[in-house]
Amino acid sequence: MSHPLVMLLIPVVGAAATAVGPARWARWTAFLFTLAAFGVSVVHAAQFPEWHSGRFWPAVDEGAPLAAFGVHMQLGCDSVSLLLLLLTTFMMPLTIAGSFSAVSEREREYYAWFQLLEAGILLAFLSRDFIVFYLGYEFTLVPMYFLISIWGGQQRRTAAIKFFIFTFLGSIFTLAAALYVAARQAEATGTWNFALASMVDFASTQLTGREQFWVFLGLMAGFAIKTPIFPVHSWLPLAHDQAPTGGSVILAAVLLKLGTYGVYRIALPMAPAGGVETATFFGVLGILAIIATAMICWVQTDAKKLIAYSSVSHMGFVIMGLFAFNPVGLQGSVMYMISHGLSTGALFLCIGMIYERFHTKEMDQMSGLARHMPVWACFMVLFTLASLGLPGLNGFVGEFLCLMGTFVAEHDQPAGYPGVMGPWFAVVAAAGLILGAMYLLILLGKIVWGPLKVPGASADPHEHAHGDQGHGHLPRDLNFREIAILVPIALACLGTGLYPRLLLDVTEPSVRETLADYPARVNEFNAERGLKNPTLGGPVAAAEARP
Amino acid sequence: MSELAQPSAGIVVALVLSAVLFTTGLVGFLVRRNMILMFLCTELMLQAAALAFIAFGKMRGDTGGQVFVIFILTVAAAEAALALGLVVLLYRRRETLSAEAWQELHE
Amino acid sequence: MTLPSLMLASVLAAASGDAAGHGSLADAPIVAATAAPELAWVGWVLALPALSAVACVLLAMLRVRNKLPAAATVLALGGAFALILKLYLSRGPNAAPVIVHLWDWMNFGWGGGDWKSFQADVSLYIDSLTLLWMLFVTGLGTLIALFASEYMESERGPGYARFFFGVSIFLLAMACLVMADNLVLLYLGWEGVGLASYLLIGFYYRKPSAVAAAKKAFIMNRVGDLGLAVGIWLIWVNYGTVEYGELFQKLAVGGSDQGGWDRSLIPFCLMLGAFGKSAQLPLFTWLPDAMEGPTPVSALIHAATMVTAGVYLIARMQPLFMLHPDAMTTVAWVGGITALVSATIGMAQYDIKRVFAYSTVSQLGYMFMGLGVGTAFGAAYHVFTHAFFKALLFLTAGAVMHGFAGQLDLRRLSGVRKVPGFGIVSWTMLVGCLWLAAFPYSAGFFSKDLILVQAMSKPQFQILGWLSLATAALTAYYTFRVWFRVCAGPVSYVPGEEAHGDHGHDDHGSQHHDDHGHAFHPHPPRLAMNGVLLLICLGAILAGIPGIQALRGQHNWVQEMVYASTAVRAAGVDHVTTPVAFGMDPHKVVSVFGIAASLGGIAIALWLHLLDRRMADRIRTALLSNGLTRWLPVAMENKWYFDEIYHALFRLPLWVASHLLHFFDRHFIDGVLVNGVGRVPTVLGRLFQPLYNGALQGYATTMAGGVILVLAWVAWRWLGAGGAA
Amino acid sequence: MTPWYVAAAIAAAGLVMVLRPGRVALRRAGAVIGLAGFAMLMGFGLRLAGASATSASTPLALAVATVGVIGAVRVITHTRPVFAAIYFVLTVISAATIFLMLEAEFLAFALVIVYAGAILITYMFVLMLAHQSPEDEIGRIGAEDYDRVPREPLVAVFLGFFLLAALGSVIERVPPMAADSAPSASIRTTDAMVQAQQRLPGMQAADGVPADQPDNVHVVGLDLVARYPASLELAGVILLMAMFGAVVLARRQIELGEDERRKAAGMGGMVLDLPENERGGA
Repeated sequence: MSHPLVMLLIPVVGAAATAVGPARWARWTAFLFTLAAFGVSVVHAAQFPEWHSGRFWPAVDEGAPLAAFGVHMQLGCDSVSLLLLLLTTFMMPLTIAGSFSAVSEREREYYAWFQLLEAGILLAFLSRDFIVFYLGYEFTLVPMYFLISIWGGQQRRTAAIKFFIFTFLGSIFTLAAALYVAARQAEATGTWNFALASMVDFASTQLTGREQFWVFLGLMAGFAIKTPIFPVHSWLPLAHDQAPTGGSVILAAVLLKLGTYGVYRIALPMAPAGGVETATFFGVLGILAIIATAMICWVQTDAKKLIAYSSVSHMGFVIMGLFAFNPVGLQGSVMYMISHGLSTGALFLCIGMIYERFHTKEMDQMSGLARHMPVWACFMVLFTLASLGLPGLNGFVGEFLCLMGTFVAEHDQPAGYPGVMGPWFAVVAAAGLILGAMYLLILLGKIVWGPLKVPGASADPHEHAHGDQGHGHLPRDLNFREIAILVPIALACLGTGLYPRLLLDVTEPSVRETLADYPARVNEFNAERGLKNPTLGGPVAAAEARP
Repeated sequence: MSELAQPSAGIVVALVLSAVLFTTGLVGFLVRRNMILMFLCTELMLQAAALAFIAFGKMRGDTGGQVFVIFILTVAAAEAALALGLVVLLYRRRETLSAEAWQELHE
Repeated sequence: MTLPSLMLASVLAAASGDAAGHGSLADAPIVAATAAPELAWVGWVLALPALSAVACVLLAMLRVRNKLPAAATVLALGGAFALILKLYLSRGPNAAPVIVHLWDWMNFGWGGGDWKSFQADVSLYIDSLTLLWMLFVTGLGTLIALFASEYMESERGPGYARFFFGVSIFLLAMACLVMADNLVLLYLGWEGVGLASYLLIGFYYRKPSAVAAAKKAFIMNRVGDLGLAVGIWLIWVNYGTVEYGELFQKLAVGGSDQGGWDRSLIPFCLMLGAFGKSAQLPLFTWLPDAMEGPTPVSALIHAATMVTAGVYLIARMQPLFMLHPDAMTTVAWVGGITALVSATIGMAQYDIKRVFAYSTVSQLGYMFMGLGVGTAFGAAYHVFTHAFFKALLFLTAGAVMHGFAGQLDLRRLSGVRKVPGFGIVSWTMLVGCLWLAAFPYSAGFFSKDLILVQAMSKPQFQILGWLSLATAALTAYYTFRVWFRVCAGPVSYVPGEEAHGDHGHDDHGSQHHDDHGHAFHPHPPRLAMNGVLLLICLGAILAGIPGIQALRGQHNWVQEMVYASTAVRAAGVDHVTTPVAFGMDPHKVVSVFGIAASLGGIAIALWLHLLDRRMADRIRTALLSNGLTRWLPVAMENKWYFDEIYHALFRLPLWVASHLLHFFDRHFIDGVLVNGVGRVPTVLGRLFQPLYNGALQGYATTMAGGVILVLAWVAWRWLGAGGAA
Repeated sequence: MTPWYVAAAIAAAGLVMVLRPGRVALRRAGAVIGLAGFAMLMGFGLRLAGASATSASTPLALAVATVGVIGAVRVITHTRPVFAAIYFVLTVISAATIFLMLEAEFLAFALVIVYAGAILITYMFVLMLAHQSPEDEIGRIGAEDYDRVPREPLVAVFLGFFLLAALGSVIERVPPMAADSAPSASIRTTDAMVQAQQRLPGMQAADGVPADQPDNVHVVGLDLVARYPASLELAGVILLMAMFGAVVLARRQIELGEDERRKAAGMGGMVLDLPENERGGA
């Protein structure tokens, strides 16, 4: 229990220190603590021995579980959760640094909540037990609620309440589904056990198809809202729009990933029969998300809302990849989760920098900022391109693999992983590539390019709160701090885009674990529909059989 | 001890009285507007509960009922002390004992 | 000297995937690509433009206002050209293909065997086709960058660095595209050149039209890219690999027939990509708009190199185009029709660069037609010659524009030839025009001839051949319409507005303003521009040599390079070079027709635009006044209303649907469903609100009611049995 | 089962009529009807117990119960709080009498002492504290509007009717269960008695002579300390907390009182938020 607990405790201690310490030190305390958490997580990653095995580390000590009522307070991660965890700890200090000039009221609380948020996210990613995961998963709502409702925009209260209630409502179903599984397990084995491994083992083998169907839907109810999938997304644009920049960044970069991570880690392995049965449904929802939200993005006038909706569209790709049930798609989804965290987080930071200067996010009020703030424009263009999936940058790998996974997810495809979706799903979803280019280039065309138009000074002098806090007015273009925030993200974007192998290699074993049950289940399901993979497990043999 | 199988008349009287007293207390709590009398009505209900405890204890030949009544007395005393203190505080604020003067719970 | 029928048979045989078709390729076995780690230095071809791009960024950050970015870029591109030349010289045209692995990219597997891994690395596939393309891409890239170093000097500062950053990125992406050893890396290059094109078209980003054109180019290309992506997925499903080497091997033995979509769809998907990038129908409207970019960009990206990527893709993937019998036919017809349609539009344009842009579309159509009718050599050769003469034409147009303050309207320029300092520009432009008009025995004539011959000699393509001849006549006409209007005739010119074109967007642009406020003096090009023009002109002249050799039936290096490429060998076509048409040597027949078309076009242009310039207007007026023919000039001047049709068919419905969806999302999903559900508790609360008036007893009443209900339920549920007994 | 409802309904109707303020005739009629309802309830209950169960003390018990009910009804209907409180004492005393009849002597007296002696006195004090006006005499305290007019009597009585009916149905289902659990109950009782005999001083059997039956006080005391010691401690803690609470509240009262005293002393003029005209007048 060395590193995981330390990793978890650093933000908690940091939050306490930030809350107790003097207000003018709050930001640096928070920054240093989150940086320390990043450092520890990097050390953890360096020591992590299971990169290529798909196993968890540290291994569960069955002899002396720190357990009560079947809840195991044991922490550990596998390669996928470690990657998401690294994403979290990487984005956190940058986000906090990005809030230095944006937040001037109640600083101690702000930074303390931020670190508690980090602790909650880390707990969810580090958990190996459903209840612990759920604790972390739900706990994140609390800091986020306060971040939105205290430091948010005009409609912050509505946004915060909607965010809280909406996501909370969904996760109640998730909890209920998991409790059902645990109860059935307790019925069968006589002991309560919430360890994910045992729940997955039990549920995927012992529950009937009908039960798995409902368990899957129940689990997805929470995860779908968190992700969010198309018709249950409406909390997101409002929350993003109203949240302070830092909140938006973490919301987009990490919190949404909790939903897809839940699908990946819990829903898919726990109820494979349910997953297979609902794959078409979620595939259609994914397509709807990609296309409909992209079209909605197209008519947005608020830059931040546009990016918020684009998140929904992008998460559609992740959903498609997850429900492809083959390594290509799942690898793509994991890649996409990480790259979306980087590029969308960075876009929110960029828009936040604009907002700090002009106090508006309306695209009609500004234009041609490339001339006014060229450095900012460079970053904005870079991250927009990353977001629209330009090859060589991070977004492409995930997007391409997600869609390719969907494309090859057919009953008789030769990769040994039959699926239920197939080419039509992929081709329709791929229209999102065009629409994505459309709305993102419109965003660029409106605010970065065009004749120069700088929004006038803020109408409300009270909003000039950062002016009286001793760090003066921001320069016209980005200052050193802001550049220093964006450069690491840009490098990460380039790095993941040009050498994704690093990530692809390590996620592959974990992906195969998640998919362990699927080929057989999918084949069964397809057989019921009259479709069968003639050569499951042996496409090579089929090729050899040819003269 | 077979006579325990049938409740004696005294027990029945106590039980019916308890039911009626409790109902009366409840009705009183709902209809009285004077905060002090509302508390008095809760005492009435506690009284009824005590009666029922005694009656059932007698019926089952168990002294636990009586012991419980002692606790009821304790709670009633504590409640009287605190609640009345609060009532006086409230009275000082509004110069009235009417419960309707206090509607802050209204959304 | 085989009969055309035999060739046709081999095409059809290959198309149907018949083993017999492959059997006939015994004389040209598919040479397996071998890894060549010793050639790792070729990686510098990618690294040099990348480095110059980084250098440009650094120079912009240092706020350098001199020509260092140009120097860095020209050096890097020249270095890349030198490396490619060295590679070519060291290998010769007939060497077996090699693969140079640089680093792993999208590469992962989930078990052994085919279909259990996905490999798309950053590695280079070097065969003769690659080298042919890279030679003219890097060579022209270097020259045009040199040209731009002078052309763009008014932008010195961040804009200058940005321009050369774009050029470097373009070369990097183009090198990836051409040298990729797998389709995904090709896709990277494919989108990368799109990005460079986006950045450079939108170079004058304060002009809304430039921004719109850049956006349009990127999005229309994305439509094509979608086709390419689907093609890649289909290839992987069917063959389990996206690497050329392995793919060609597997094609020979046939792939898996698994997967819901037939593999015969592959060529059509790839075709869509090629049409998008190479501006063919129906995705051609972005290219004329792309002329909003600086002229060197138009020359390099939108004439010489990037737009030929589609031709490269089809030439490279030729074996796959045999998977469906109609694939190549479709390519031929699309190419032919695009050539004709854009030539008609080009005839009626007044902006010099637009005329040349439509002529580019038209010439690209020729190339596709060449591929479609079965002469990869002809197509590649046309790409090669076209790269030179079209770059030359754009650069001369740019020089004119540079000199006359952005004036591009051919009605407002005349006799530039006689303006001092514009001699070289005018005469090199004449060379370009002659070459484009396929003047007899020019390089353009040879390459066009090869394509026409192939088309004419196949019965099913003869109509297409005649159409192309008509197109050739139109081409000659509109080309010389430009030259006779602009360079010949009496000297008269109107300087362009500063806002138009390339000038005066930066602060120091205002310095020019006073210079040509009243007495306008044209700025003749200086050393770098003239030198580059002469060099490219020389290249264009020399580009005719292989044509002469081909005409004489000799082997020439372009032909060798094309035939030696794995792709063409695997496709099993193009071994028959001397077909027969009309029972005669088709070269002779077609030459006669071709020369007639070319000279006829030039003659009409000479008459209408030099000798009697009023006549053109009279003809136009006559056409307009006649109700029957009125539509013709109007439609041609309005580009056959393609933009409007697309707007009405796609953009407008999408726009309306988007607004509806937005409304639906806000008011139905969020408003009715979410907030409605959210309001249910409130509404229920309203129902019982009398109970919750804030009075203590109100709550007490409710609580009592609840308690009583529970009690009653308990009494009935658990005590019921006892009571009944 | 139905008679319970009928009786409860009659009693409820009577209560509603009693709760009508001001209409004396109606209230009297209501009292009669209510008592009749109560009598029906009692009668039905006794019939449930069986004739054999009635003993000589039954009429006395009935009488006491009637007095208690009358007292309770007066508590909730009397317009003067002080009288309501005094009627409550009546109810307490009648309950204590019933306790005595059920052989719970200790609690009967404890009830009278604690309730009538302590709690009720507190109530009276508070009532008087709340009505400080010099013109109020003890007996005239209250009679304010909010004491005269009951609040939503119909709803309350309706609920009460249901409660009574539910309670009644519980009561009528009690006997068989008591019969079932009787043996264990008797064992426990015996157990306690045996323990009492062994442990309590002066109870030990001497030389085979059976000792006296331990009386109620003994048994309750033993139960309290032997069977429920933790609960006893808890009760102590509750009382302690209540004391703390009372002290805290009292302190508040004093502060508030000081405020008021200052105001009463005419220092309110120091407060600057007086209306403009008043300040001008001063």
